[in-house]
Amino acid sequence: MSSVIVPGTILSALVLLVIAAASYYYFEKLKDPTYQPKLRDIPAITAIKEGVGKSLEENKPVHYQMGASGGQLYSTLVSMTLVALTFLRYISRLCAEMGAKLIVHMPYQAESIPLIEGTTLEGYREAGKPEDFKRENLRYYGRGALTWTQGVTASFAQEGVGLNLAIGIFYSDCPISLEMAKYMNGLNVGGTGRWIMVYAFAMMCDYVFLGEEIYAAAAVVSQDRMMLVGMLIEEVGKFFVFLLLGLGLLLSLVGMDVVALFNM
Amino acid sequence: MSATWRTLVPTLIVSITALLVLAPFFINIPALNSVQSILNSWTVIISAVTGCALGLVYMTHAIYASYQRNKDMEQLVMGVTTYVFIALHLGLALTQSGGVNSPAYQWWYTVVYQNVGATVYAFMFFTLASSAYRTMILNSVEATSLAVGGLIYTLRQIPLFQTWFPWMVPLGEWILLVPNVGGSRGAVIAAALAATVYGVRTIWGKEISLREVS
Amino acid sequence: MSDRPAGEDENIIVKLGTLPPSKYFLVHLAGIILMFIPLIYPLGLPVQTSQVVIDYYNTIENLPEGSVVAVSFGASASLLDEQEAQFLATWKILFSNKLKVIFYSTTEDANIILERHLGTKVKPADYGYTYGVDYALLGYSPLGEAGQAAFVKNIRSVYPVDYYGTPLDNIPLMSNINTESGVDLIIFQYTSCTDVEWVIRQWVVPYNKPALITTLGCCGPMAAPYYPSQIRGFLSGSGAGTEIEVVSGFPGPGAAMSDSKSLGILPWLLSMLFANLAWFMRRK
Amino acid sequence: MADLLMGLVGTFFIVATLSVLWKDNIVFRFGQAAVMGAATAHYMIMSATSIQSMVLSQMQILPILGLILGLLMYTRLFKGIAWVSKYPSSVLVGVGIGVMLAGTIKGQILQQIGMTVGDLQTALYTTGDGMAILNSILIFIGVVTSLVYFLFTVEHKGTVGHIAKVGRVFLMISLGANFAGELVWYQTQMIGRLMFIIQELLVPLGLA
Repeated sequence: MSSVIVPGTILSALVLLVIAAASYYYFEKLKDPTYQPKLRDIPAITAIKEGVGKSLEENKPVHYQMGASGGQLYSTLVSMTLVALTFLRYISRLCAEMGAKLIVHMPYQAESIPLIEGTTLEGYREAGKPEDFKRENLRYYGRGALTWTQGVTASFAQEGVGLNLAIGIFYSDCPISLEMAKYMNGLNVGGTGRWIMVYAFAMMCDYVFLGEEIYAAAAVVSQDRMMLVGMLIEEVGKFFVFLLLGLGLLLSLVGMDVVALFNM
Repeated sequence: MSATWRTLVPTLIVSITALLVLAPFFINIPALNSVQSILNSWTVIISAVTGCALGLVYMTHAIYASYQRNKDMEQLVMGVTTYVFIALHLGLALTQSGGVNSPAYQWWYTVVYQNVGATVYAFMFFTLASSAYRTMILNSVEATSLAVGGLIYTLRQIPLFQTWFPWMVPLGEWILLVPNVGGSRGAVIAAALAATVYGVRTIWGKEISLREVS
Repeated sequence: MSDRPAGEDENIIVKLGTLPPSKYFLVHLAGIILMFIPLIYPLGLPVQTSQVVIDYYNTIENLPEGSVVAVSFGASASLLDEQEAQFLATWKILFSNKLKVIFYSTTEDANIILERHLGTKVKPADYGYTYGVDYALLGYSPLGEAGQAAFVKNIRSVYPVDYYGTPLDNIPLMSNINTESGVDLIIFQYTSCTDVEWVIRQWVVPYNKPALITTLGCCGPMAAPYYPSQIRGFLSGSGAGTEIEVVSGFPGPGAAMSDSKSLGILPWLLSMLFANLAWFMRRK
Repeated sequence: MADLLMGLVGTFFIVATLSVLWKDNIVFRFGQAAVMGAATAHYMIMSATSIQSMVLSQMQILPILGLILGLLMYTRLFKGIAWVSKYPSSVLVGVGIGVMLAGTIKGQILQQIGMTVGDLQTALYTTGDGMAILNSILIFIGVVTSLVYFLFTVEHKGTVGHIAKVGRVFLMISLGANFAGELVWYQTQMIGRLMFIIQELLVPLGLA
């Protein structure tokens, strides 16, 4: 038995089990059509609509970027790519409904292009205007964060910025595009789950999603109950973490090797 | 039928693939390890195949549309420049002995790509500086925390201030190793939980971001 | 935010603290000039060293002569300015301590940089090193975290031959080494901040292998939570590069940058001071 | 001569990139177009090289299946069959989800908790140093309060609001430290470019 189970994975399996059990509980609860999960307010969400309106008033395009390297589909950051796609669907639907021009700056991972195009088109379809979708507004700048940064900056400078919505996986290249959007008097709204880069959003955005808030915001903008209960499942996970922290503290005070315990 | 092939099958592919890749983390069965390694190699191959030309197609669309919108000489020159540099690099890689390792290819790659790459990062010094000038104002508890953390750790890294204020070094290290660790650990745990929930939901086939992608 | 431009009737401090972007360009220009001057006329300002850098140095120094060190080299050409001092000083310390070194590159650029630098700036032959006996270059393989996991279990699965195409079995240094057990210290040199988790998950947690890391300045905060229990010491950014040059006594490019950094930051710091003063004055 | 040419062309691209600090201009646009071409070509070449070494040089069934999946990505370009590209995309996402779940739970949740309480334990029982104890208590408070900030089902009012506010302070200090790390790094990059201009252009021209 011990040779089949990989050592040091028991506690991980337990966490996964807790999340899976909470998921099952809430998915079952969703069968009741009157059940409506609620989340606290996230001010940046309302700013997105405001930004599209501003773009229309100023006759400037809405820009959407998910990061130069935001098309990671087979890495540990894939969940952020999925969040970015949820926002892409939302912003393309919103732009189609309100009649604003949307420019999508695609990440350099070419393998993510089909999903991006499909998601954008889906947004236009949901708004009932698939004919408004134009492939030329999906911009690709070649491999590497640097060409991407230059391409986005050039697009901002040449086409103007009404709203710049930046959600996804961002690395050290993002300050330039965020600052350039600001320089062009665009409304900056954005966030990333990569903590190391959140500072750039906190400093340069008019409205920011701090770290994990992008996941919650994605649930809200999707208007999908399944996504919203996802946040409730996550809260269960957080309370489990509080429990582990408390338990760990107690055990450490009585002298148990807690580091080894959490490597179990 | 159509919904099955367009929706159900891709959802199943995601779930099964994810479980096959995840399983060897918990269970030690050689066959599972082999399957995992095949799937891993497929991801590299798929991304390489798309990297060969798909991006170029989309780039061409945007360049052509841009020229159609604004048929002036400058647009034409810029469009042509991109293709000249594509042709130059492809030509060197195909004709020079050693391909991308040939001195001619390396020369161009270094001169164009490395220089611009390094300069773009250099450029960011100015963007961050102007942004901090606008936002690092001590007008609230949060903004003050950001500004104090930022300024102390900046000064800690600058030799002149290390000399003038030697206490800046231990203070900067303290900022890095205590409040920074406390805050960033909380943020990392929270984001990891969110990612885990996304993962579980995707395996369950309930993830909306992949649903009905046209 | 003090982004409302100063009016005609406002004082000079408010005006300097609320410069519009078009005028803030002058602060950038002053910064460039002040960075440029010390590169021509160095000032030679002293440098303070921190414990984390001293720990990094001591970890290598305390290894017995002949110990094997693996260097996972994931540098990027466009980020070399930030890390070159760290790389050069580290390699000099390794060679001067007569340690056996296995270099393996994990990014496309890394191998080009490694070969160029070992051929010009830190020549192993100057330390009496022989290729294949005292050090080896395994070449480039696109190792992600999964690749690192493969490396620790079976080096030959990811690097069957060295950079020059020689099978590892024919290289004296490598003939008896194929897993992490043959390595006494791992030095992980990388540019993507989250990669620190790779060395923790693949080398430290399962094998308790002593680990050091060198990375960009911005990645220091991400590496800090793992020091000192899991990472014995780390160098983040060119500042730490200068410090390791001082600690080790091997001067390099970090020293030249040090003065330039000190002067170049001053216009920005001054502008920050004015921005805050302007805000307080307006509030009054 | 080749070195001087490298200095000249390299400096041109450095200046072209930086020139947007002044405003958008034709030199900047030219530089951008050139780099886009260089980067696209390099990506295409490296991708083709990977296919050559992983598929074409072996011609085995499994890599060929991977190649076919990759080619299916191109169906995106054709209206009627665009949905077929979901198949290879699904393989990529599936692998990503598996890899993510495997790495995240242990490394980013459990070990982070372990280190938070472990540091406190070490400070209390091994080091015994007052400062170390205080620091590890501060880290513990930082972790708990910042996690409270990320609670979305509870309104940030009353006690929870106060705790979340403390958490936000910890988060902001952390963001400040991240900012500082990046700022000085970018400054180093700028100095590096100035050094390039001095060494590759001004020195060969006898100007420095």
